[in-house]
Amino acid sequence: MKTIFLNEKELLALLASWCETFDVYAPNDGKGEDAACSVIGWGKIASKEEFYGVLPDKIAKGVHKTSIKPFFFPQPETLVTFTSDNKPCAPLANTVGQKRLILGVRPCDARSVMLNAMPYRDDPYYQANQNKTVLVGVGCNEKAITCFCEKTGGSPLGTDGLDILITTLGTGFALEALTNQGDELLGSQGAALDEALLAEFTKRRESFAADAQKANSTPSLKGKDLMSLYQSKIWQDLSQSCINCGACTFLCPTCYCFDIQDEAIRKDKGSSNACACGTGGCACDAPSVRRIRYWDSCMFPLFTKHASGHNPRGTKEHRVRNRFMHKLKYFPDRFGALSCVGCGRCIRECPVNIDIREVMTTLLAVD
Amino acid sequence: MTENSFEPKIIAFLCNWCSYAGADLAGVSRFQYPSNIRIVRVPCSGRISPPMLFSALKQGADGILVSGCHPGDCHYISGNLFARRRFALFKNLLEFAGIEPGRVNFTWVSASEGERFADVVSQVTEAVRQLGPFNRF
Amino acid sequence: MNNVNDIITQELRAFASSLLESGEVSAFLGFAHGSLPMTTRPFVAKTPEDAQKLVWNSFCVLNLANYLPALLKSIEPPRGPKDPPPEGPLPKAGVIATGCWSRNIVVQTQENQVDRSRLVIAGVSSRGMVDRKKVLKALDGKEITKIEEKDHDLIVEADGAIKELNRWSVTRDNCQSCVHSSAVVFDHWIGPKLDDRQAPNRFKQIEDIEKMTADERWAWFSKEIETCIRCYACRNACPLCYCETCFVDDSNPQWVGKSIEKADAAIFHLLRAFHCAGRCTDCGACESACPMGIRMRLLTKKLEKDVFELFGDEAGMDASKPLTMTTYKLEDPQGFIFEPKHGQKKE
Amino acid sequence: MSNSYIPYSAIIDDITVETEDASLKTFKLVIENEEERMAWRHNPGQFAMISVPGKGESPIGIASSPTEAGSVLFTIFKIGSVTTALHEMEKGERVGLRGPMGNGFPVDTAFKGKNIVIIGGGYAFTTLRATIAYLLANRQDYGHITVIYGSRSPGMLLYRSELEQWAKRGDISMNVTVDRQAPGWEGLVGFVPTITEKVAPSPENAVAMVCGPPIMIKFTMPPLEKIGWKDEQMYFSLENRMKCGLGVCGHCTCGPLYVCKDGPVLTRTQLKGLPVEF
Repeated sequence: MKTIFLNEKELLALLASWCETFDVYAPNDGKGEDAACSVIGWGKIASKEEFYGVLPDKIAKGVHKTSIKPFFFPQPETLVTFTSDNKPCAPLANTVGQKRLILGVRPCDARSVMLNAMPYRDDPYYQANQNKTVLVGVGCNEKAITCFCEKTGGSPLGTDGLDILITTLGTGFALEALTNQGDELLGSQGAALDEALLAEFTKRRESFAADAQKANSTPSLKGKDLMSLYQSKIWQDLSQSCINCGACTFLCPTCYCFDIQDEAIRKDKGSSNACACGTGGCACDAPSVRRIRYWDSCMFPLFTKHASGHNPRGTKEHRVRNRFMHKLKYFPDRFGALSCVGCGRCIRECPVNIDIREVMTTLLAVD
Repeated sequence: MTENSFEPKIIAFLCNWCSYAGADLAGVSRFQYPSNIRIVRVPCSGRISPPMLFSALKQGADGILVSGCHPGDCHYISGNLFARRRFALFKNLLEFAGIEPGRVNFTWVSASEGERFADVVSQVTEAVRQLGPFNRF
Repeated sequence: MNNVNDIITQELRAFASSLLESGEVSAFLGFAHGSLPMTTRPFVAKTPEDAQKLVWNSFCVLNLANYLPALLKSIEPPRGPKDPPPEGPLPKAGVIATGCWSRNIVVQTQENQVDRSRLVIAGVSSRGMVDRKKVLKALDGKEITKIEEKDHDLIVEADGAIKELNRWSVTRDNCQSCVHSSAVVFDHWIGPKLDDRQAPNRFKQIEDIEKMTADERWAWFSKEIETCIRCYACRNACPLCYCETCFVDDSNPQWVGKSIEKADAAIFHLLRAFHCAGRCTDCGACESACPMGIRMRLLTKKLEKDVFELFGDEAGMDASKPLTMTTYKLEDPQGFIFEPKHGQKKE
Repeated sequence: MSNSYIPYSAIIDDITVETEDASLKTFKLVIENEEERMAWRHNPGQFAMISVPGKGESPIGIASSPTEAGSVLFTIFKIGSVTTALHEMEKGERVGLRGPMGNGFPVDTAFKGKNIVIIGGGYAFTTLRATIAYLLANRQDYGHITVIYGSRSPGMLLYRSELEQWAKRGDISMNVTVDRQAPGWEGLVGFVPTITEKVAPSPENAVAMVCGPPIMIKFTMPPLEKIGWKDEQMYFSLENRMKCGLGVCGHCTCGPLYVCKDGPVLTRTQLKGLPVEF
């Protein structure tokens, strides 16, 4: 894999050239109007001014308001459609559609895509969405007060999940290819790093890696008997102020739970009249029902409620505990990494300021 | 589809005791009215809650008509009076959010007002026809 | 010199701690500091020491009444679902309340959600709470690392630069249009008591929208809700929302879809607002809780305006009066009733 | 990559009303596509997602044994929107079928050569019926088989004709009980825990499958423990709310386990390390 050096002008030209083969997305304020992909807070860009905004030295500090999760896990996503005589349409997932490239991705967000891919390993929809997406990250020069990626196993210059990472270097930018696809995209652009830049680049990488390793609480959390805290009073204290909304889970890049529901398709209302396959050529050009999946949150009482009325996680305390234990204990038990990338969105937006960093500190303090 | 050939679908929620009987009388008396309405019979206009009206709109209705007994005539004494407060606020809220004023209509039709029923339906249908298909959601 | 917030904080701590000390209440509900600038946490003090963590500042944006039904239940002696309630009076809880929160307590009393006799209300005059989003906007979205509050100014530190803001200019919309800033029911008063504010344009925001055409209003409304992620923070922050099963969770029939598509988001917001008709006190908790900055409060404010203008009611001002939607008058206005032009289509 | 979200089309081949109040019906489903039908394999104790398009999906335990090939049986309690819709359907109508899912009972491994005790209450008996049918079809592979099955009243017993047939066989000990004495009932009377205590199957070289309402399970444990049953000999089948059935959606989690994928059959030893969230 190569690392190249570009000045600002060259970088802008390279970004613009990607628009020819990809739909290029970057952080924005609203909801994308793009029919194929409407992601709150991310939109298609094409103009030079917009590219300027995603350069590593121009992009706002910290993470963007919303994560890139909906690119991989759309809200909602059609899984299957049915004809009026209950026949399912059986094409493969939405493999069709233009390849897309997302710019301005922070390393923590990119890492979340990789982490979510673990439970979604056999999910054709997630995989298809991932296969058609190229992630171009920007390294963080500065941390926001809510950032704590190192604590969770990431780093401000982390490369997990990215195809290309752009960082400021000297008077220009270093572009690091991290996958074959990234390597291809960089093509024969720019020059390799000269000796002085390479030394600076390598030194910075090493020092960041060392810092990240030191700060990482994953090993210490995994070393603790967290189940001994299951009955602890901390959950009661935390849940006392929690209002049990889903702001944390829905803004969280690593929360991946969903619900499935059937909806009638209204023939006369245009947009949702297509079959899940999107080819238009399948047996069910006239689906009458679509089965969608949409985000769900373990914070909601309904999440675990049985049809009988019994609810295994019937109280707020249960649910608050489950959210943190899932991120810091259950997920690591199963997949080896914390289900948290330290982006800090939940801390920033929680209406009652529940701070996962404090929860981690409390858990780490247990003997 | 031109404006004139558009035939709106209108869901009419009629109370069992007055308006439904009024509709019946309109039929028996052979007052003609457009066939655009689909009637849902409810025990009382007080039974109608906003979620029902949204369901109708979401599932493809172009207009809505809710009709109950005239104030003072409610079979359950005061159901329509509670409903009147609810509808006053609800209609305003819908319009505030940008739903056209003519989409959702409320009226009173008694069991003896077959003619009024036919008038209401004709005029509501015409108003909704003018508005065109409901495509807000 | 101490500023108003410090005075209130001191008095509040002293009062809460005396109540807890004497055993008159077994919990006192207030706010504690948050971990970030401009945040607070609803906090339940159970001991006099806990009470020292209580604070009062311009960032107490959630409505404490929201916690009361569950809090009162939680301090009752534990008992099984079929056991009779214990004999003698149940334990009490203390709470600090501004005008709107206290009005919500009144509404909760009217709806049998809380027992007034089990509450000790520390009344306070709200000087208006600050809208975090307005402060961020005033600083061009820069990250705020520190904020210091004076009586009339905020000293904000963002990305190294320091900026002074007029406090009132960044208070929430609902606070700026508030006319009942002091608690309407209370057992004890904390801090200086302010006269009711004569907000000159109580419903101006609403009137501005009403002036638009239907299409413009729909465009405004669609834009407003387009970023809704359906997290229900607005619903859950609301002291009026206590239903066992919310309409959004009903599955048979399902009233509202669960996705973020326009129809679903629109129906959700309109119905949520409508459920607050005649009960909402415009406390602004919904808007403050929203992580996406949606101004859903405008819908409830519209209802508040109509309730006031059509029926002359203001929620939570008088516990002895029935709630607007639970009563009627024979002479209620009915200008909205469709009156057909007579005999147009007679055969 | 195969797409596990797409159900098979299945036709309702037969419907049997099981209980006197008609709240439980057994549906015989036949997968339409012959290739898919032939490829269907399941273990006793597994479940599947049955869907009524437009209403949704529900996880239902498979009531038929793998030895009864060609169709799949589901005994379904009418309780939510999907099951209500199913109860209103008729023979010949089409439903969706996704599965089989979960692990099922280890009938071909851990259970081989063992004495088997089957304890069931209410309508949790469905997957146990699958198990009994399987065990009887491979009778020579197992030791003594004891069945304890209780329901509220005789009219609420599932699979009555089969219960009678099994009782006539000499190679299985049937203990069918009802909560209260009812006219015409000549069998056992009493709750499942009481009968368990009376019948008291020995733990020696044995395994027990316990399925039923939580309260029944709670009171069935002490009599078994008293006579020396160990945690690892006891198998439970959990029922959490499920949506995907594939170990992704998160609804059925119980600590780090996904009940749909790692369960629903778990031993008591496994359960002891888990939070009590089922």
